Amino acid sequence: MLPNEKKEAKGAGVELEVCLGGLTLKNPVIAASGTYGFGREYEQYCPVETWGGIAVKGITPEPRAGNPAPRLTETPAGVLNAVGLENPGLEEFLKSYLPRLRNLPTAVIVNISGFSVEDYALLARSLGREAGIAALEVNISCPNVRHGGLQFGTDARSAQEVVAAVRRETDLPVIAKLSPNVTDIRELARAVERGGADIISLINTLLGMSIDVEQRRPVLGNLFGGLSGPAIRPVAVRMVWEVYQAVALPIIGMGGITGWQDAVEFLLAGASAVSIGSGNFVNPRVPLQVLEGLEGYCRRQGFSSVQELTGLAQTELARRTHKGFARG
Amino acid sequence: MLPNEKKEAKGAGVELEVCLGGLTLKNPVIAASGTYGFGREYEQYCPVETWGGIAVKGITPEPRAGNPAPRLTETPAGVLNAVGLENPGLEEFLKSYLPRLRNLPTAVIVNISGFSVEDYALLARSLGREAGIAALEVNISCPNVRHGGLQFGTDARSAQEVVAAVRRETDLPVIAKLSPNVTDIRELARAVERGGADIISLINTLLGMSIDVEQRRPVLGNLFGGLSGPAIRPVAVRMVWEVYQAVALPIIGMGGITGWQDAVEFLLAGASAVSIGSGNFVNPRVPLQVLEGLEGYCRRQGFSSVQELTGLAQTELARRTHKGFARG
Amino acid sequence: MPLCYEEIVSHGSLGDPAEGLRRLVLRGSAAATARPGQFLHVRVSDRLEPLLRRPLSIAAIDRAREEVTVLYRVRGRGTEALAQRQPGERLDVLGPLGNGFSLPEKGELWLVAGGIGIFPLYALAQAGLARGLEVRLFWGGESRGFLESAGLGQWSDLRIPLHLSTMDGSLGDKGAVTVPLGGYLKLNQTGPAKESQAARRGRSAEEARAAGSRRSAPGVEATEAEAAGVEALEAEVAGVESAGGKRSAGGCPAGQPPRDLSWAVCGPRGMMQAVAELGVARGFRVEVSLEERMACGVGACLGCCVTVRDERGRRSKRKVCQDGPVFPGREVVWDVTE
Amino acid sequence: MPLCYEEIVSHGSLGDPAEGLRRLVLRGSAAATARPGQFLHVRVSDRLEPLLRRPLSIAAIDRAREEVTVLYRVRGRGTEALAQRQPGERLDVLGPLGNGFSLPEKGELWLVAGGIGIFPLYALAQAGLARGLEVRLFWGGESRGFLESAGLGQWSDLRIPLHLSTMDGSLGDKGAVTVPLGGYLKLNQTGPAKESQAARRGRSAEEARAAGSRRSAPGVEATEAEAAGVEALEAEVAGVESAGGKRSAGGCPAGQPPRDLSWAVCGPRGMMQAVAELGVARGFRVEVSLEERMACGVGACLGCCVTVRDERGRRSKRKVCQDGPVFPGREVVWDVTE
Ligand SMILES: Cc1cc2nc3c(=O)[nH]c(=O)nc-3n(C[C@H](O)[C@H](O)[C@H](O)COP(=O)(O)OP(=O)(O)OC[C@H]3O[C@@H](n4cnc5c(N)ncnc54)[C@H](O)[C@@H]3O)c2cc1C
Ligand SMILES: Cc1cc2nc3c(=O)[nH]c(=O)nc-3n(C[C@H](O)[C@H](O)[C@H](O)COP(=O)(O)OP(=O)(O)OC[C@H]3O[C@@H](n4cnc5c(N)ncnc54)[C@H](O)[C@@H]3O)c2cc1C
Ligand SMILES: Cc1cc2nc3c(=O)[nH]c(=O)nc-3n(C[C@H](O)[C@H](O)[C@H](O)COP(=O)(O)O)c2cc1C
Ligand SMILES: Cc1cc2nc3c(=O)[nH]c(=O)nc-3n(C[C@H](O)[C@H](O)[C@H](O)COP(=O)(O)O)c2cc1C
Ligand code: FES
Ligand code: FES
Repeated sequence: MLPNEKKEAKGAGVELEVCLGGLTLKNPVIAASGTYGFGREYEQYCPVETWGGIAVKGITPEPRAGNPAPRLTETPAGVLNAVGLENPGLEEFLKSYLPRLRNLPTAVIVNISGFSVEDYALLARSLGREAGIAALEVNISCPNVRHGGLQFGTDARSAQEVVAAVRRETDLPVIAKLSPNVTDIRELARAVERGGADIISLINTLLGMSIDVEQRRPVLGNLFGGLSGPAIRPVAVRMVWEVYQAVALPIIGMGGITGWQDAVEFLLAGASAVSIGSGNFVNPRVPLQVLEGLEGYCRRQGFSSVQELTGLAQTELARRTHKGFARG
Repeated sequence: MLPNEKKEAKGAGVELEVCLGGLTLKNPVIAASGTYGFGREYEQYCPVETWGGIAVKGITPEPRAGNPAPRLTETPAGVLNAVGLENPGLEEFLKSYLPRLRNLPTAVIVNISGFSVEDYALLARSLGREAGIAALEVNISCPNVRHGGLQFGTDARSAQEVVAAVRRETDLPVIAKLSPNVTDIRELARAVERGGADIISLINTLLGMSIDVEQRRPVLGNLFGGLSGPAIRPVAVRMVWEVYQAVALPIIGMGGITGWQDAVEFLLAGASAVSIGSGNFVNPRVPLQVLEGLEGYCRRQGFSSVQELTGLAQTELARRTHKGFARG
Repeated sequence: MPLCYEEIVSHGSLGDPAEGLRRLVLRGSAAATARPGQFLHVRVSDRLEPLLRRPLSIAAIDRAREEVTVLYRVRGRGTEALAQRQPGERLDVLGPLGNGFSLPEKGELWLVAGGIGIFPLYALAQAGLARGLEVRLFWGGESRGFLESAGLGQWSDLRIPLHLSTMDGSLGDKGAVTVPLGGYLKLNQTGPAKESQAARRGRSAEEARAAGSRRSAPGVEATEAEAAGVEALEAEVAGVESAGGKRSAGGCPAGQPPRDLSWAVCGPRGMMQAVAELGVARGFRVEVSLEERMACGVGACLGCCVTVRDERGRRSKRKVCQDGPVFPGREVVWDVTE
Repeated sequence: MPLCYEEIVSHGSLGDPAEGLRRLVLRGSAAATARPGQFLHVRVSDRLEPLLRRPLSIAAIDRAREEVTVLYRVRGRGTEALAQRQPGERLDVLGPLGNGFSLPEKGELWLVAGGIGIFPLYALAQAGLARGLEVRLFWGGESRGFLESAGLGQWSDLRIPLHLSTMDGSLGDKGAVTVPLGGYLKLNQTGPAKESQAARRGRSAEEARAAGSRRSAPGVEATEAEAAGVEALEAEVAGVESAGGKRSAGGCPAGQPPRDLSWAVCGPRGMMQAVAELGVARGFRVEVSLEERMACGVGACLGCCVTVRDERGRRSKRKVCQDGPVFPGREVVWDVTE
């Protein structure tokens, strides 16, 4: 049932490998940071090697206990979470987690978060020396911590600074993960491009909240949380479309993917790869179904490589309408 | 089945009347602009007098044909629309629509849109003279027109200017309707407060898009559209919460209300009234159910007036935690 | 009361389950006022996904039993959810909505359907026959299996002339419904003199069949073209026609289409455009049933608007839900970018 | 294979439909490895709203028939959607997940339940009895109607001592389960000497009943307190106890609770805290089954984390889905703001 097996079975295969700048993935499907632990939690349900890459939970220099419960609640077609960057901290990560991560049969992307530019630099310096890491994903957009986090992600100058600091410390491919909680995502994309990012990933969660009407208080211990899941997909696709127009960097698109059609939507909008987050909660087999569906789609539509899909809805539209890339 | 009948039947009534600055509504439930035509389209399904108010479709100085089809599509728990402000224009509105609107047994709120500050001023001047209008709602946030609209709604200075221009031209209560497509909604709220708004309504739709994977093109004729419905409710509630902290103006909250619990959520977060838009599409009886549910909720929880609910989740939280109004 | 909870009387596959077609019979107040071409706006489930109601045409009306029938294809999330609803449950329905087809006072009524566009036409056929109109069906579908699943048997029972086509040629002409329609029209205009020539040019079997049936009692002799493989068609369709008995043998006044002719057209957009252009050019009264995505269904959201033009070519917008779904073919602006 | 499509063998109301309780029996691979206290993570429907799976405890396990039973209360959108699933359908299920209760090797096992917290305890009772443990149930619920709906009959069939309470006093003691539990404990600690005094202070009927049943064969004589209106309880519950036959009459070593005593506690958070504090203070091995909202169910999202403390009071986080849902009572930090 693995895509590779399928490919052989069906003869003429569709090329699933994608190159995003310096990051080559055997297929374009990545587990989204924070939703897939440290890679193994789901292995009974979905083989680790299924994934093109796995982005592990965001790491900070110091260990963090995260926010008080409740940390999540459901909203219509969405998940609202306020985990608050619970993680073992850099030292423990290097000691107890990274060795096991190195053995995973997939590209390991380490997601990093900080509360100052120095935090990010420290993380990049330290992780940049380690073997077995395919890329660093700079989370400048986590909305669940009271200070830092979101600020970097919503201010173009700070975003650029953070990315530049990471860039200086490592030769690993640098993925800048953008927050959707901004007026103009293109401005942020240009800022991280200037900062030296190799790849842009988006979107992180939308800032939201939910109130328990019987108790007359916010549901989440942290009051606010980040909204993910199918509910946010239209916003995410729009932002991928916009960023594809604004910068030349490859894009990892995410937000609400629960099936291959959703993944194709992101690719056609401009993404070179996609991440699946909340979709795993709904069904751990989503990545398998996405890969199978992607292959079938390419075959039906006559594409020999998934890379051909990237931005196709934009280029075909431009060809059809001469509207070029005008904002809708 | 009308709330009034119920109230009598049950004896001790819950006061549903709400005062929002200069705008008094017999109950806090308003039909959201653009989803309820000119008030009568749904009358076979839900009596017009059910509503505390009805905000009619956005009016521009000149008639507008709107965007090409398809103008809407469904997304998970959401609606993506790109109607593009189709409307008869000011002159025709005054001649053919307003006379009939005056006879509606509810407060009529006229939603106005423009492409320049002068447009808004013109609309306010002209409509401000007319009898039978309870308030003007200044739509600075429609994402479905290529120029204007969204720009005013995402730039604090322009927002203030537009509202101030309207303010100068009319003595009617001025409602400023905010766009959620901004980094900091509080900044916009403060701007329209400075501009002289009496009331703030939010949220308008989130900018989104959907791509037809088989046709490899955006679903909507306009490419982008505005996302509404239950999917966006967590974002809307969060923004009402933030705006309640930022300004002293009464708030009309909306975004994804399909039941009384949702309406209570907005009130507890800080709204003084709520609007129902996409919820009508799902079930035209939503306003009836919301009113009935609101009354029952107040009775069960021991409130004699719905006005007591406004912002209660915030004040109670502040009392409990001494965290005050700290941002989550 | 147009907002109602109709009781699901029966609900199951229509024809071969593999075709994914379903038949839903509802009992309630909708039947009392329903007209052919109107639709119901159905809340498929009480979940918030799928969120919006789905417009579904009224396929048959039984006022005595207070029942309406809806036929649909399981296509996406809305119809999938609907397909799970069980008999005995109540379905939240708005309607009947929309204008419906206008039923001519007299004359001939041609129904032209592509695929599941057939569904709303059945009620119209019934109403037309009840009024004593001459009714004739042109219907193109994917395959014989599709047509049979989608109700060919029931149509046969109406005993009206049927002109069929399939994309795979498994029944009737090979191609879209424009093949039998165009052929039939041309024959009626050009007359028998050119017929053999047309047959020689390889015109469609249906065209040939129509010609054949005009010449003599139907189903007796086959032209060269027909011999190619339309025996099944002959046996079935022409058999229906001859049995129809409503019309003199041959089915159509020779050399000219009937003067008082109305067309009711429903199907994919491209097909409707082609058919409407055929009919409008000849001055027939053509009505098409448009499809647009709908939110409110009652004219309140402007989500379903399409562009129409009046006699002087002036453009304006109409709501498919309220001003339609049926529009005069000549008014429709087919270019979607307008 | 812990990701499976279990077949719905039966699905319907549990007891009085007005209580909104449901019984769901699933056949498939989950039964093979399931342990009491583990849960299934159930995808309630294939729609995107409700989106997330719902954790539901395994209430009974029948390995021979490859069946597990899940009991649940229809509460919100997830359980409403689940309630619509029909026998014969397949349910997408992750699990069995979590650690489950630890089953002591020997000694006495007290089950303490509040409301529907009873559900996961049945499988544990079965397992405990199979191992030859002395099992005793303390259970508080809203009303007699609730307890009867939620499976009182089945518990009676287990023939173990039952100590019941209801909030409305309609069966057993009036109040939460801490009333019979606290009473029973106190009696066992203070001994018979103080008993009449406790009764005079107006202690609960259950407490009195427990005392009574310790003194003599149960259900024979009522104290003053019992006379107040617990005949029904006596008849039912004490009857069960006396019929239980597993233990010597009186049910408990006089003057002291059994030395090798384990508690398994499940119910509302406040109730669990109160019970855990009672038991931990007395040095019993107390296990509580925590509830948190879950997304992944497998330890990947950190959405369900709670704070625990070790012996030295050091705080850390544990995942309810993976490290729990069962935790040692002494480790749990009950203050939610931590
Ligand atoms: C007036 C009217 C009457 C109709 N009558 C019938 C009927 O009798 N029987 C029947 O089977 N169908 C009928 N339809 C179409 C039916 O409403 C749609 O097929 C149905 O809404 C598809 O819903 P879904 O949830 O299954 O698919 P979705 O999941 O909503 O969509 C599946 C695919 O279809 C596309 N799509 C959905 N709705 C439309 C639309 N309205 N126009 C164009 N593309 C669309 C989507 O983009 C998507 O690609 C009618 C439509 C209208 C407007
Ligand atoms: C390990 C575990 C085992 C469980 N076993 C059972 C069982 O055997 N039988 C049973 O009936 N229930 C059980 N539950 C609880 C069950 O999962 C929830 O009642 C159910 O998720 C509620 O879902 P819903 O969709 O009906 O309600 P929702 O619509 O999701 O919520 C209804 C109300 O309940 C609140 N709520 C929902 N989930 C939780 C939660 N996990 N904790 C606290 N509040 C919540 C919501 O805020 C809301 O106010 C268990 C929970 C856990 C964590
Ligand atoms: C529970 C949870 C935890 C998350 N933690 C992180 C994180 O640590 N770092 C990060 O960059 N993104 C984090 N995210 C965001 C996701 O990686 C992803 O950007 C977002 O959820 C949108 O994708 P989805 O809709 O597929 O879930 C988290 C999301 C969820 C739901
Ligand atoms: C079809 C449609 C048309 C709309 N037109 C307008 C408009 O003309 N002016 C306006 O201020 N808001 C307009 N809105 C936004 C709504 O008034 C409302 O702010 C938004 O839909 C969120 O509420 P809801 O989730 O309840 O629909 C429109 C929304 C929809 C769905
Ligand atoms: S669907 Fe709303 S106007 Fe037609
Ligand atoms: S539910 Fe995801 S870690 Fe427990």
